[in-house]
Parts: sequence; structure tokens; C-alpha cells
Amino acid sequence: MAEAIRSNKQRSKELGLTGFILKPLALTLKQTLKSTVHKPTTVLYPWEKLVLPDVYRGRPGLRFDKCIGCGVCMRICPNRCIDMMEVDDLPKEGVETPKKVKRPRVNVGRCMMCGYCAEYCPTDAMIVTPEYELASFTRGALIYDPYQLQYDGVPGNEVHILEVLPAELHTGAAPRPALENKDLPSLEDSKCIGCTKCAKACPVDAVEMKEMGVNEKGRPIKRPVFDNDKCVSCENCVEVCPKSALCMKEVQ
Amino acid sequence: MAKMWINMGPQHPMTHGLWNLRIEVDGETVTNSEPVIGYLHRGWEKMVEDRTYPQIIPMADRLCYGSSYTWSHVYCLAVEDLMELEVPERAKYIRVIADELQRIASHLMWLAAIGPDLGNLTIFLYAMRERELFMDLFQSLCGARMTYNYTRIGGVRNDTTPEWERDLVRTLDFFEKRMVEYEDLVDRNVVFRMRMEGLAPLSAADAINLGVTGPSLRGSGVDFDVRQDDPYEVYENLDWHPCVQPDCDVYARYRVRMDEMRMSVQIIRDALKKMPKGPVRVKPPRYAPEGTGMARMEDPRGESLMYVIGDGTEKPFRLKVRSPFFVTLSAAPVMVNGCKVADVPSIMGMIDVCMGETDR
Amino acid sequence: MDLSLFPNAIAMTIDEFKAWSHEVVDELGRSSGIKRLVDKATAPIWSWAQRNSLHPLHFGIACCALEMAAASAPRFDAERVGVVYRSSPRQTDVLLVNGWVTKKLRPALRRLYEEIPDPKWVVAMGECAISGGPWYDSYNVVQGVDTFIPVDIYIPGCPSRPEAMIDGFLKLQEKIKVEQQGTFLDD
Amino acid sequence: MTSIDLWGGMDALTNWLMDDVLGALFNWLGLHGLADFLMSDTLGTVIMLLLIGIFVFIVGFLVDITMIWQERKMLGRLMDRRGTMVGPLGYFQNIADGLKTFLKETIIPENADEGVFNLVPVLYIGTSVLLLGTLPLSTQWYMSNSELGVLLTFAIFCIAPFVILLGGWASNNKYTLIGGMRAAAQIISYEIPLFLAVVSVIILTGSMNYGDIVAWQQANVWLGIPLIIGFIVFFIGIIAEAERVPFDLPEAEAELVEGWGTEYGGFRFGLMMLTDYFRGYAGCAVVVLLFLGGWDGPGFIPEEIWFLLKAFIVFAVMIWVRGALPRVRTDQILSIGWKRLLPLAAINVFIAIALKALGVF
Amino acid sequence: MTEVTYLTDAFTIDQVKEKITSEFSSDEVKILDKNKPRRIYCTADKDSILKLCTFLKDALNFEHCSCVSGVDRIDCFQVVYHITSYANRITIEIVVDLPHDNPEVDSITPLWGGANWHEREAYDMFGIIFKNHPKLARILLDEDVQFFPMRKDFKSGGL
Repeated sequence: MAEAIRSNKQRSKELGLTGFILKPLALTLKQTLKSTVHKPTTVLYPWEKLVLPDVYRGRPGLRFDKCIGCGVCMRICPNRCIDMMEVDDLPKEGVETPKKVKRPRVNVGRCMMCGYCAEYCPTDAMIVTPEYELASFTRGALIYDPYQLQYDGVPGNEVHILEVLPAELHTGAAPRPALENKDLPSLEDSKCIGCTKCAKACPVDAVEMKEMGVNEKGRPIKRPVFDNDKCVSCENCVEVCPKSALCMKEVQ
Repeated sequence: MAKMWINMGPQHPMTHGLWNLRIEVDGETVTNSEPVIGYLHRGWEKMVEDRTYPQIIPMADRLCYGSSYTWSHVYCLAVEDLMELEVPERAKYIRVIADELQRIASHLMWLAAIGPDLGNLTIFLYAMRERELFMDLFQSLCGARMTYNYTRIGGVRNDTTPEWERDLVRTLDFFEKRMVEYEDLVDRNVVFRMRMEGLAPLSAADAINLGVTGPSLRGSGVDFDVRQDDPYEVYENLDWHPCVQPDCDVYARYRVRMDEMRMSVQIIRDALKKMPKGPVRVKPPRYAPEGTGMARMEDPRGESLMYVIGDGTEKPFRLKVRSPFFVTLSAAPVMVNGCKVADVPSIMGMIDVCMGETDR
Repeated sequence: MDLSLFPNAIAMTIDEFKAWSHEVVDELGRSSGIKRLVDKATAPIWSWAQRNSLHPLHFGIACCALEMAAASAPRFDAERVGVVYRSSPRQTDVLLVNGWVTKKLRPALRRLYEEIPDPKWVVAMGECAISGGPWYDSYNVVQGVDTFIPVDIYIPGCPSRPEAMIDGFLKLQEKIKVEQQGTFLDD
Repeated sequence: MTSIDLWGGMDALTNWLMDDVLGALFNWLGLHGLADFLMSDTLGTVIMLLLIGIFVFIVGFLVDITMIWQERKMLGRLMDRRGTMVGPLGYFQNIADGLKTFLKETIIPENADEGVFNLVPVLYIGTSVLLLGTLPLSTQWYMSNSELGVLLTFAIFCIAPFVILLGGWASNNKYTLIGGMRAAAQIISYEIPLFLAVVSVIILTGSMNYGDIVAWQQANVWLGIPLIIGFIVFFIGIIAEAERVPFDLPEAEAELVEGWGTEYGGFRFGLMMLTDYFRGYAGCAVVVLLFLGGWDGPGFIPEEIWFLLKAFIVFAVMIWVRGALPRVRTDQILSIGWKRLLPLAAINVFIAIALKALGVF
Repeated sequence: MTEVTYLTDAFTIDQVKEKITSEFSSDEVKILDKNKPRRIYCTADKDSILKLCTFLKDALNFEHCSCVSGVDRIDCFQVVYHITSYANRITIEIVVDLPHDNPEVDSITPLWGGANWHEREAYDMFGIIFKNHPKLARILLDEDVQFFPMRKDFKSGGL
């Protein structure tokens, strides 16, 4: 280490003071000539625009048809600026009265563009868009409803999680997308009262109620059964369960 | 001249950020000074207590916006220490590369800031032009210019693409040539040297006692660098050495940071060669165990430390941030007393102001 | 005012004379319609001048201040659009708020707003200035600058890109073009 | 050496205007008494002087606007960015800046000294514009061609620092007070080497009139070559005089917010920024007149164009120095002035005496 | 200017541990058995913290006080000291419990100047009083603010 210190001391002396101010003057003259002969490195913004990489996180964008209204983005958003909104579905040919669907509405005036909604979205409906020219005259105009939020992005805009489980880190396992090692809801039989709320709440209806025999008053006892590969671990059922009989079982 | 108190106040071109240096002036020389902070206090540590562990990473980016990557990195290190989570080897190398890139970008921001302080706008423009190159690198790696949200607990967000590594090498070569230009403009300029040499001496004993760390400490000849004395990630098996300057004036602190930029380029090149293949991310547990976790790291401004207490839920019970500039600023009166009013901006500029981490 | 020699002369002090003559000239211009004509004719010139030289205050709060600095860097040179940072509030037109406003800063920012001479505008840059952004539940951050200063342009982005800031200034120029503040003859 | 004959032209213009147009009109109307008064010589000379003053000011003003544009554009290119782009080549940016200040509300700090606060801009701008009157552009294009031209110029140049001191005190702001005191401190440091350099020029040329100096230089050699040391000392002194970057302590951006001009807003600030460049132009003009042979150049270009070309080149060097060097501290400028510039200036005077005594020139 | 090099009398972790245990009785300073490279964890009693710190600074050349953090454990307050030694390359984490009603502890600013602002911040955020601290005043919040924001019983709502 001592050797390193002395070399730095010489370095500052060896830089020296050649000609007092000639060096900076020469440098600035060279730069002036260079940027007058061929244009300086300025990007003339309103006319020339930089091409941003697909990964760039401008405002969040929504692919309307891919969204299943599960609300994972609402839960993961650190700023709580996403909320689900009942809107009519996009007009399709065969359907006259579009049915009501839940889609995210983003308050862009509060979103810190961290990209979490795109990362944790199970169906890659929420994506990151390279749009940054969002200046507006009023604060209200910054609350984008699902229709305004639409953006038909390129596959590069989707954000995927490719991770490995801690247990199999040294076994050389290839990283797998998040949905393969997702946490799954598990049922505590004693608390469940069979109210079928979780079945209604599930956006991908991966929950169906099965009769498990009859209780003492003769009515059939219904217990939810989870179809594990359909489930997107969006925890709607865990939240809506009145007796909090469901909890997410972590995959370690 | 009667002594009078001047507020180099919250709105002042010298303060890069919002703080107020009250100096007592007798004519032109400063006799007493007292920094007043708290203008940017947003209660970060209180807000962190009702967010889950992954949600805090973008918050940690916004602690010190000059070097946001290093802060989310030290947060992830602290939580991994709490959860005893092992990070894949490739992720460690990528984190070190991103750390050193952020160090260069932060030092370039500091170099840009001292320009207007000393009265010359050219160095501001040149340094910002190079900083754009590094922001492009980060932009194509993780999608944002300044607040990257790139580390995750248990690794990094996405892997580096071969094109990105090619751009990285090309940018580093180009940057080495531009470093010679900065030294032409500043080191070989007698007016800059006149304004910097022999100014605000901070002896090694004072620096250690006052808790100053990082380039300001190494400018006083103390050979302490967290990457070397308490190595984290993969700094042990990279060949580099900390840059130290023996004479403890403003020029030494400037020299240390310029050498550190070159050292960072050397570290990145070495890390790129030794980076293995493999996964970059591990699925973190959702609930942190009861207990404490602590991590220390070499931030461009000094030693940054995070102390996290987990209580079994998915939110931290307490998260304490030790900001290097918070302590260096408390040592500011020692440096500023006795110098001229015209020197205060150059001294303050040289210790690389960042108010986001100071006021939390 | 001494009216003893009224029909022939009136004794006035300087200030009274100044006020009186100002009043007469104003009255003359207003009644004869010249004032409106001159204002109508010169309005586009003033609005062109105001649009093309918006000097924001050299006042950085947080991360968006770095992007404001990057906006005047060689790549996105803001001086092309007429944006030069002045360090004294007396010589600025635009108060660019670029960061979160805390309780301690609010009175200082309000005083800064008052110090800026009259045709002035406020641009809230970044989520923290628009709505308190990531610090929505902080005990010390004001949730949005427009709670205590009238804001003209909101530029989202955390931090907003330098181009977004220049885009914000271009929108501010459109706003100035539409509502022409301040006329030549009335002050 | 072709040059625009300002006085002859103005004489003809006033005569035409007075005698042929107005005089004939009033004679036609039958108001002979008024017509005679209009045709009288005294009124003619007054009107002529007025017109010459207006013309000289307009040319000075246009050159000044061009210099502001040159500074912003060249500084931009020096820093690898585009500089101003409003209007053709960015020329209208200064006009926009100037016009905008007309509409700004004038604010006077509440317990500032009202009278002095208003008087300072008047004095500062007045004396700086007065400088244009003393500087000839060519043999015929001048406002006053007095025998003691050089002395008059430097006398007017030195008024401004005291006005700055007054302004700094009047606007009741701690920063401006320090800014004003620095202006006073700065004037002591560079004045004496500046005048010694001028003295060496006068020793060689023998007269203080600009016309004679330039004529002497046309006859012999440009004074910049024999008195190269004096030229450098003078150039550094003029940069300090015009308060440009290496020595712009009174208006130091970094530590004193805006220096002494912090409290001036709106129209006053616009004119004061304009005046800084008036003083820059006057400084360049004196450098060209004393050391670079004034309007001495090959014949096919009029003398004024030669003069302005050299002035813009000298101003370009000033911008170049501004781009490359940071600001100097107050005590450092004093030490430079006394320890470095004064000996050089003294050596330069000896050289001048030696050249004169040996009869080389 | 002497360059400070740190290869002189460095101690290993075990030497430091047994020096501390030899110096202080177990109820004053208890070393926890959690061990990580270059880290020592221990808890200390309220009154013996100043004695421990002077011992660390003088005998075991711990030169740098990295961090002093306050914690509100609902039933009691805690002050956690992280003290680093450049020579031994060790960081020691000392946890001190304080009663919840009047949290008071000796200040270590006389030993390390760096702890000055950390202690002022702990006072500002939690109301922990540090005896004979040179200037114990609020540092981040305004002087006239009455509440201590980081305490668990203070509910922070948007302003």
C-alpha cells in the first residue's frame, strides 16, 4: 500500500503546470474548432429525438386484452398510484353490450416509474413504455384511465423475472420464470366455512368448490380446490376470505 | 469591518441541494460557520417501516440521487445479511460492475459541480457530456437514467446482454481518453491550482476523529477503503488498490477522486474478464426472520452503512441509514473556518454535496 | 397641494406632480383608445420575447435538479430554447420546482415565489413536486406544490428526462402565446 | 484607405434637412422669422452633433448586440453545445432577452436606499455608453477627436467601480455589499499596470490622440510587436477592467449569488447586462487602437470594417479565456496585479524609453 | 505529512473478544455468539457504555465510530453503536437497552467527533437524551416541533 501512496504523490507533481494556462487554452480551442466544423453533440430535441432502448421505463402501459384484472400491480406498487376500475371491455365484433371488466388506472402524476407493475404482472399485460413527454397543464389530466393507458408495446417492453430457488442455487439449475416457482394458496380446513367467496374472486377461476360430504344440518360442505398451474398467485382469494383461512405457502 | 453572519442560504448557487451554511464573516475571512440542514428531510426511515422489502428498493434509489445504485445495493446487502440469503456468483460480479459505473457517474457529477463553484462552466459541460454516456449504459441495462431499481434482494433484475458488454468496453476506452482532457483543463491550469492547493487542510487525526470517510479521508493520507478493509461481494479477487493522496488539502481530495475514476475503469475491466456464467437472481423469502442485519459499502462519498431489524413480518421493523455526507458535513466547520468567502464554494464543492442522503 | 393661486398656478410637490402627470397621460391614452391600439399591436412582440427567453431560477432541490443540470449539458442544450439559469430571483421568469417540498422549505419557497418580478410562471417538475410522489405518507413533505403556489405546467417523471423538461418548457411557451400576460403601457 | 466620412455626411444631411426641407416649408408658409432661425448655423451644428451622437450610439449598440450573440454562440461551441438558436443563427435571442425585461415589474427592496438604488443604474449605464463617444472607428468616424483621447477614455472607465460600490451598498443585501467592496478592491490591483502600459504607448507615439497613435502605427510598426509585454499586461488589465471571468469578482456567480446586481430586476438588469458588454467592447476597442494598429489594413475594405473585425477577434480571445479559466480570488488578483503585472509593466516602459532613446522609431 | 499506515499492532477477533471479556464483567458487557467475518456483536449496560468505548478507543485502537442509531422496541428504547477499527479491520456492534420512560445514556462525542450529529439525530427522532453532549438540539426538524417522529406511537399521515 505504501508504494501506491508515493506513486500518487509523484503523479500529481508529474502532471505539472506546463505553460501555466496554455494547456487549457489549447484544449478549449481544439474543442471550439471541432464543434464548429462538424456540429456539436447536441440532440435538437423537438426535431431530433433519441431512440430509447425497449427496456426504457417511461410511463407504464397496458395491453387491454391480455389483462385479467387480478390487481397484483395494485398491491405491489410502492406509491399506491394504481387502482382497479370498472370499465367496459373493448368493443369486439360479436358483442354489442361490452361486459364490465376491472382494469388498472394509473395516476401518472404520482407513479415513480419503477417498473414493478410490469415485472410482477403474471400475464405481462402491464408493460413499460418509452413515452416520457407527459407534461400537462392540469394535475387531473395526469390520471390515466385504462383506455389512455393502452400501449401496444414490442416484446422488449415486457419485464420478466428469471430466478432460481435458493435451495437449488449450486445445483446449476437454469433460471425459471416467476410463475414456475410461485407461492400457492393453502387452505386451513378448520377455519373454512365454504362461502365460495374465493371462487368468485379468482380472476382466472382456478378455484372450484368441491363437496366434501355433508355437515350435520344436511347441507353439503364445500371446500375450495386450487388448480395449481392455472393459479397466478395474485392473492385475491387470500384477501377476500372472511375467515382468513387461506395463506400463501412459500416455495423455498 | 464588523463581524456579520451571512446565510449561504438554502437558495444559493454554491449549495448543490438544499442546505444553509451560516458563516460569520470578518471582511473576507470566515471566522465561524455552522451548517443548517433539514430542508430535504422527508422521514425516509419512518416511511420505510410500512413498505414490504421489495418495495423499499426504489425508495433506497432515491436516498442519494447522485449515486442511487450504491444505495439500493447496500440495502440489498443488509437484507441479505438479515435473511442469510446467498447471491449467485454472476450477480455479485454484475453488482460490482454497476457499482463502479455508478462511482464514475457520481464522480463525474461532482467534477461537473466544482466547475461553476470555481467560476468555469466548461468543466461542467464536459463532465456532463461524459456522464451521459454512462447514463446510456445504465439506461440500456435496467431502463432508467438515474433511479435504476436494478438490484433485487438475492441478485439483480436482469442479466447483461453481450451488446451491452461491448458498449461498456467501448465507453470505457473512450472515457480514458476524455480523462486526459479533464486533467488538461483542471490540473494543468494554474488558476485552478491556485484556487485549490493548500486550502482547508484536514489532518489525518482530525479526519479520523470527525468520522470523515471516503475520498475526503483518503485525501488526508489515511489508507482506509471499505472495499479493501471490509471486502464485500467479489472485491477480494479483483486486483486494484485504493488511491490515496498524502497532502491533506482540497487539491488532494480532488486528485483522489480523479484517480478513483481511473481505478474504477480498471476494476470494471477486470470484473468483466472474471465474470462467470449462471443465474443472476434468487427468489427471496417473503417474510424476513427475527434478527438484525448490517452491511457496509464504499459509496462514492464515503462509507455507507445500513442496519436493518427484521421482526418476522414482510416489513422491516427498523432501517437505519448511515450517510457518509451527513458526517463529512459535520466536519465542514473545521475545514471552512479561517478561509476566505470566495473559498467556501470550492471547499464545499470538493466534498461532493448530496443532501438526499443527509436529510433522509 | 397649495391651491391659493388656483386659476393661474398650482403648487405641487414632485411626487404629486409625477402622480398627476401619470394620471393625465393614462387618462388620455385610455380615453382616446391609443392605449388599446398600442397594446393590441405590440402584444405579439412581447409574447414572442417572453416565450423565447424563459430564465428559470438556479435552484435545485433534489433528483430532478440533476436532470435540470443535464438539460443544459451538451446533449440536450436547453439554451437553444432560451432557457438560461439565473441565480438571483430578481432576474428570473420561471420558478422551476424540481424536488419534494418539505415543511421547512415551504415558507422559503413561498418567499422565493414572491421575489420573482411579475409576469412569472411556475413549473412543477417531477412526481414529488406534482403530488408528493413516493413520499405520499411522509409527515414532512407537502403533497404537491400547487397547494401553496399556482402551478402552470406539470412535468411527470421520476426524475423527468431532460427532454421531458424541455417539452414542458415548449408547452409553457404555448401557454404564454395564448394568454399574453402584462402589456407595455399599463405599468 | 477608404472610410465613411461621418462629419461631412452629417453636415450635408443637416444642411439639407434644415435649409431645403424645413426652411423652405416655413418660408412657403410665410413664417420667415422661424425659417431664418432654422437655417441659422448654430442650430445646424447642434442638430449635426445630435445626429452624429445618435449614429455613433446606434453603431455601438448594434456592435454590442452582436458581441453578446458572439459570446453566447462561441461559448456554446467552446463547450460542445449549440448555443442560442432563436432566429437566424440564434441572433434574435439577445433581442428577446432585452425586450422581455421591458415587461418585468420593477421591485425595490423595502429598506434599500431608494434614491441611490435608482441612481446607480443611471450612472453605471451612462458612463459606459459615454465611452463610445471617445473611441474613433476610423479617421472620419468619431464623436470626439480630442487631443487627450486616451486619458478621457480611462477616466470614464474608472468611474464604474465606484458606482458598483454605491450600488452594492444601496441594495441592502449582504451579498451585494461584499460584491461592491470587491469592485473597489479590484480597481486598485490592475489600474497601475494598465496605465503603465498606456504610458509606454504614449512614450513611443508621442501623442494621446487616437488618430495620431494609429497614424504612427501605420507609419512604423504595430505597437503590439515591439511592446509585446505591454500588450499582454494591457490585455489582462482590460479583462479585469471589463470584469470578465478570470477577474469578475464583483459579479461572482458562485459565492455572491449575482454579485452587486442581485437586487436589480427587470429593465434595470437588462440594461446592466447590456452595459457589461459595452465595457467589453470599449476594452477591445482600446486594445485594438493602442496595440493592433486601429484601422490599419489593406485598402479595399473600409477602415471601420477593419477596426470592427479586429475588435471582434480580440473579444473572441476574451471569450476563449473566459471558457478556459476559472475565477481568481480577491487577494490573488491583488497579488497578481502588484507582484506580476507591475514589474512587467515597468520593464515594458524601460523598453519603450530605450527604443525612443536609441531612435529606432 | 505522515502517511498513516495500519499494519502495526493489529489484533485478531479472538484477541479482542477475550480482552473485552477480561476487562468487563459479564453483566456489564456480554458478547453474543453470533459470529460473522470481521464482526463482533455484544450488548452493553447503560452505565458501562462510556467505559467500554474509551477502552475500545485507547486499548484496542477502534478509531472510527461508524454509526449511532436509535431503535424504539415499543417496550424499551435501544441505542446501537457500530464502531470500526481501521487497524484490526473489525466492526463491533454494541446494543444498549434504555428504559422507555426516560431514555438517557452517556454521549460518546468526546471520544469520536463523528458521533456528534448521529446522537443529535437520535435525539431529534426518538427523544433519547445523551448526557454531556456539546449541543444536543434538533438537527433535521424545526426547533419548535414537539413530537418525536420515529417513535412507534407516532402515526405519520400525509401533510
